[in-house]
Amino acid sequence: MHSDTREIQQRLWEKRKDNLRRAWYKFSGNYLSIVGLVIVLIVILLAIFAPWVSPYPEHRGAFVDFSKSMEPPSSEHLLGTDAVGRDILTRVIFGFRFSLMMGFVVIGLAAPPGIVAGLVAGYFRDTWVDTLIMRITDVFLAVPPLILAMAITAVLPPNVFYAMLAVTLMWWPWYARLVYGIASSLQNEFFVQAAQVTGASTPYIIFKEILPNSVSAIFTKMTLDVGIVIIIAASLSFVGLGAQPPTPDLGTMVSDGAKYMPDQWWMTVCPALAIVFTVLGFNLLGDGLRDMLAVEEV
Amino acid sequence: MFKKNWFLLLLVTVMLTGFVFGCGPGEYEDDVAPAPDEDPVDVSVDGPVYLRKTFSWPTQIDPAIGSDFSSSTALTNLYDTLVYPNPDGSFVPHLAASWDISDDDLSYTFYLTEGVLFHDGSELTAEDVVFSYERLQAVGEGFAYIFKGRISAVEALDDYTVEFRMEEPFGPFLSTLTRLYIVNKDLVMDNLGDGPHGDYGDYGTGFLNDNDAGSGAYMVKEFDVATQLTMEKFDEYFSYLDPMAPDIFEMIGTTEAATVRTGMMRREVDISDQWQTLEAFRSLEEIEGIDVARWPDGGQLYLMMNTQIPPLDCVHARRAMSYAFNYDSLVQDIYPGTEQAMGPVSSVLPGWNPNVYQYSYDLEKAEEEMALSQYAGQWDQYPIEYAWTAEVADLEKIALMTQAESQKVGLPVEIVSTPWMTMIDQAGSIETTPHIMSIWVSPHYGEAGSILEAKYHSSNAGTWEQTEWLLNDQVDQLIEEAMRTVDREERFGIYMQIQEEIVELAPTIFAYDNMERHAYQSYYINWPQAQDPIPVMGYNLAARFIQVDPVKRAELLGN
Amino acid sequence: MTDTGKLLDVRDLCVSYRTYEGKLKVVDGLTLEVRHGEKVGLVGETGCGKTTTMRAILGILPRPAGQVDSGEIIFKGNNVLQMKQKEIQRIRGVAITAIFQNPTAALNPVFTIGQQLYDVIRSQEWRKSGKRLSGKEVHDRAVKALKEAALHDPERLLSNYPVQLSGGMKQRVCIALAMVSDAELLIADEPGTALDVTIQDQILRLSMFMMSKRNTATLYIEHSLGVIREWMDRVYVMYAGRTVEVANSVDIFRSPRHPYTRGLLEAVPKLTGGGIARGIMGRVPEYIDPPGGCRFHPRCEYRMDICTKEKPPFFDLGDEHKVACYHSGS
Amino acid sequence: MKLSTFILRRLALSVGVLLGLSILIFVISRVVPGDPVRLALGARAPQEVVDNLSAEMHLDRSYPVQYVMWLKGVVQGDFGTSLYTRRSVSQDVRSFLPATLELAIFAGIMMTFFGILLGVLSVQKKNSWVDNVVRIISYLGVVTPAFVFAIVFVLLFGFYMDAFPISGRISPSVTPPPFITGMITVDSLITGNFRAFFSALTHLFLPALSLSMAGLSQQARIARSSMSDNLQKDYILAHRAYGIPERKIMSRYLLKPSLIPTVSILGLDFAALLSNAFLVELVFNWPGISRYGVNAILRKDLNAVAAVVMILGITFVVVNIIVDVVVAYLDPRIRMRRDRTSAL
Repeated sequence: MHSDTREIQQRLWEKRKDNLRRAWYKFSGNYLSIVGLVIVLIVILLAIFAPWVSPYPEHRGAFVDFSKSMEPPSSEHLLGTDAVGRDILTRVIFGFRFSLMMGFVVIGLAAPPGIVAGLVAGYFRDTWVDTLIMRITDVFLAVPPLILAMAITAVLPPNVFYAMLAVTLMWWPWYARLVYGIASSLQNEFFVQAAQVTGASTPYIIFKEILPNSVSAIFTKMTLDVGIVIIIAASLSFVGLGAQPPTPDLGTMVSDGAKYMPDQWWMTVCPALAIVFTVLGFNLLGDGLRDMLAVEEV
Repeated sequence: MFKKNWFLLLLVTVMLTGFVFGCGPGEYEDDVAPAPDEDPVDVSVDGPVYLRKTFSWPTQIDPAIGSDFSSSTALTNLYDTLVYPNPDGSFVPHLAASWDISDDDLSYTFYLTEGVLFHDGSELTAEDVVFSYERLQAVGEGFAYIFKGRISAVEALDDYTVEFRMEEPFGPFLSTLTRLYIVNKDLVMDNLGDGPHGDYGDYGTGFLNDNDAGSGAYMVKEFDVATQLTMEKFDEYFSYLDPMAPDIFEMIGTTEAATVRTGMMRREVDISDQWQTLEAFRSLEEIEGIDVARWPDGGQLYLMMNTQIPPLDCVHARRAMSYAFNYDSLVQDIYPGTEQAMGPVSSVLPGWNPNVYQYSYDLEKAEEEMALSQYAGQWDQYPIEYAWTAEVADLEKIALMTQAESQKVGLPVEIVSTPWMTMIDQAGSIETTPHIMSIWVSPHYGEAGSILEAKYHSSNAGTWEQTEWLLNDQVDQLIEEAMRTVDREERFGIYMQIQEEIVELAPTIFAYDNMERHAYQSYYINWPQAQDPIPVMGYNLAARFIQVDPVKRAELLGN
Repeated sequence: MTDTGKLLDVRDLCVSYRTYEGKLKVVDGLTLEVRHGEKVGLVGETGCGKTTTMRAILGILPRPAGQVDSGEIIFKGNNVLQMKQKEIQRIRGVAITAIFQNPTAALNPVFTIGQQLYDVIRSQEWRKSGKRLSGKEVHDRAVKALKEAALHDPERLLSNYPVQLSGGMKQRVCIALAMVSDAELLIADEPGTALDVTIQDQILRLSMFMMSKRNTATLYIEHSLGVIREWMDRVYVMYAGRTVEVANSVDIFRSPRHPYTRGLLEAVPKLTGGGIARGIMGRVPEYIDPPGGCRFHPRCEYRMDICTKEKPPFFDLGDEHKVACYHSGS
Repeated sequence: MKLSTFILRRLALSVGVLLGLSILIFVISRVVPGDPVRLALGARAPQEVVDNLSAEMHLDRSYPVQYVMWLKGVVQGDFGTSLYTRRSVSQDVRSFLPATLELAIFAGIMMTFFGILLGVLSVQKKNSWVDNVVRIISYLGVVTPAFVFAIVFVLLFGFYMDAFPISGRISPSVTPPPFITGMITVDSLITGNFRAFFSALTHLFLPALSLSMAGLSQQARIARSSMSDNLQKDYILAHRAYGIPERKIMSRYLLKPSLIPTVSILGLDFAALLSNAFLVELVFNWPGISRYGVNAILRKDLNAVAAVVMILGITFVVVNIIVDVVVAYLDPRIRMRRDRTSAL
């Protein structure tokens, strides 16, 4: 008995290891995915170690040096300086912190309620629960997320927390919809029916039978969404609804710098490229994951 | 394969080529006068002469509503007032040919210039003056507050005589008349909408929102909300109208740097707004034929401290802030060419006190004051919230500088970029007013009393012009006394006393005397007010004095 | 070289797929011939390369992954592999046509049956005779083809989309599509497999009946031997991408020689899905790194040393019975 | 299900969604901190003036009553008075919406047309440099925020090349055509004013391009992948086996099913387009409803905010209905089964 279970577990483990190996093989076969992974890692590491790797860490906060303002890129300031003499490279590196935090927190907050809503609606497909939940998500999806997020951000006090809250409010329906699609198709599968027949509780079926089958789709979407949320956050900042100065925020830097075009182009172009770089990383990574996990719904 | 699609591709290519050729990038020759896009800029000297200036919107052209810079500019061009200000702060007769003042200073009788025509051809009479005043008070916005509670009655004695009766003597009354724009009563009455004013309905606010009913040198041709106000010359204007004054005066509702810059380069914008960054003005000045006009506008940048909340309810804390502010860097790095303000009144404003104490950048003194404060040693518990207008890039520099300097002496400042409308909202109550708000305030009429009353009299607390919430009885009494004093010298004496009092209380960091900057096409524009500015907001852009030479403009464009 | 008796002659065909895992040699040395009017069966387990063979012959291997590495496919004396795309197109549909395994996938979901059928009829006729048919003629032929395929109410059917039909009906439509061409060679790839068991049989009978009636040469691909016995002249048995045995349909049942053929015959009821593991885990390594020598040797009870080392040649047993096995051949 | 039934069903669902949306918007616009009327009138306005305006805007009533009155107004096209422009919001919307519609339509056309064209080219020249260029463009398009495109285009085409105007809808020196539809390109064509037309067209180009980049990339990407997926489908192989000419297969049997995913994604792309209009209109100083909306948001002009969001919501829902109908027309599989996954 015991040796049997152990053997089965052993085999399962091997199989899982093999799956992982195969997945990695598939993933690494596409060099773009590797590029994405590398970019994401670079950005995350830069964000974490910003105080140590940025050339002028004190420039992240309350600092002015008008004698050095608006210098073009040079060996001293690789990406130049801004209107009050702060090093743009430093601020871009610290800006990653805000972007990443925004991305991770929003997805982290939006995914769970969206997933639960989608699972429940999908499991109770064609009942009033389904109708209620999915119609609510429809309402949220009826307006482009950035617009509603802007409206919400504007009526709330101007700080990062509320900006994140606004985007989160706009984001959960997408997860609800994704998971709903998967859950409602799984709801008729034999293993779910088998679980129903054996008397498993509804939460058990939803979370132990259906959820694990949605994980790869959810995970892929989360990765791709981090990039999109970073864009949305940057857009909010661009309009003036983002982080408060002196906190370095890429979107705000772009919009501030835009006032000095075209002569001081680096003030706007460098942070803009930093946004593109970050989002590109998450997108390439997400695409790689999608191929690897063979997810189609996302 | 794909035969159809190839055809489409061909079509697209043709379209794109059309675009590129249509725009003729190749014609670009030099920085000075770049070839414009496909519409060659009108180089002909025939046709109407334009004057185009950029502004920050909203422009409200109802004289009972508008009060900011762009509104004042529009109103000055569309409407007339009883008196007209001079550069030195005195007045000349305008709609009023002359006036008498009763001995008790409680009654002013104005004798109107005869034959003044409104834009619809009807004549301006005393009835219109009475109506304009009553309308301003009933609608209650804009400049209405200036007169509120001071005038008991306005009466037309005959067609050309009108009497203003005061509740009590009102010293700067003649100055304030530069803000009483006379509207065409009959025209307004013909265009009443529904509203809360009984027989007067909406008092014509709906109509006057995008039409004018004035007698000014210009009249509304087209009003495109948030985009553009087009005014055309009124040939039957009763007063001086320069023969070279523009036929069309366009106020363009944008302050966007790139727009202004390309517009100026293409000579499609003749005068820029004042909200450009210093750098932008510098590069504009480098363009051939463009100069930057600078003049003190009688206002200041005030860093207003909420005197009702800790720690700034302590005068020592406020003085510490005043010493910790780097005035030197401000006037050298951020606003070169300006000067540190001396006291609450701008040095160009009649009634300014040249002898008040001037705070300087002195961190040691700041620390001394901090030690005297009841909050000494516990500054960390009282973070100071500093709000600046999100729309203005330069204010962020000042906010960052304040934050960095205060940090040096241990005053924790948190800066918050705040949209203008939010700032107005926040100013509404003591609780919501941040510790510091940096705001430019300009006088509404040309004397120190305008600023002093708006900024420090309790009745104005809670407006965006006074977020200090000074609420000081002694100051209130002094201001009221000054307002009652009709004799100019005597009144100015009280103004000076008030200024000393206020410097002592240090409710505000008096940053610098504001310079209004406008880049303008000096090669083909003669702008007399830029040389000899009038210290009343809006009057320097009375287009009837500005000369535009289309020949010279064509010269610049045609190389 | 060319034998006029042979309509299709496939020699030593090797086809591989390039995938993330590497190169899959799905067909590895397949030899097969079909003569005029002859009905030939190609039997093997699911996944042994039958469908790939069919696609290679039709020149419709999925590009760019699928690739013919070596060998010849000679159709009416011309090597299909050396033909230009245009020439292949000319024979496709006119000379060779096909019925696919899964009728749902084989019908374009966004066009009506009529649209698809009309287009086929038109392009057939245009290529055969250069004539443009009138709408009426096309319609009549389409109705006729559907009737022949035992479909009721063809008029209504023509305006239906595939999604509105049942699986059996769709396969009948496919048969009709294949039949309108009067091709010399029809390749049928397990036309019944994707269908219900009861319908399977009807479809089989229908397709067989139509083929016999027209005397079209047929290459009938099946995993089930039962079908073969009844209708086929000759049978090729395929294992892991190779032909292992060929004989007429009488001999193959009476005296199967290859151990795999014997296994197949013994295991008739549990053929599908048995044998070679269908799961990803089992099948893939087999094609990336197939067993050396005879590919069947790991499962063969008569395995000899030589089987693991060298690929067995065909041993001619006479009467067109050939087997690729050291054990039974020598 | 017949196409007409499908459309009716779809409309019914949309009405429900719009009702929900109106509640959502109402809630958002009424949680504004501070007194919007006082804010608009300034601290010096007498209390009775404030009260009058509050009453006029029904702000003194209970929330449900306010909602019903507001909704009544909305249905009649009356969104109340803008606190910022002092005009009725519907009047503002009428003057600003055409500019945005013009921009969005132009961008939408560019997006669909160039997107699908690039996708088709890419599949046709698979793995060639054309394909690679398209793939790079489509990647950049997806990861680059619209305002970055806008800024880069302004720098490149506006400042350095001076090839396109970068602000406004028409040159100040050109007399705009009279207001007929409000879309300058259309109006100038109607009145035969070609100078105005070309001026408007060049002004339209950069903003529309910035606006369309995201959707364009998405379209190219989807078109490319769905076409190359479908190329492997059995039915394409079957069409080949039945001898249908390759050209016909490509232009008919491959294109139509491949267009379904591109068309279905159009709805989402249009959403991106509407959102991005907020940023692009700011950069290009485009006097459209989005710039109006941003200003309204920043100024807490709640009637205007509600109107803008509601109108964009309605636009979006309408576009989605059209998209769904087109998809249903293209894809009988959708038409034949009950639409149940979403009302969008």
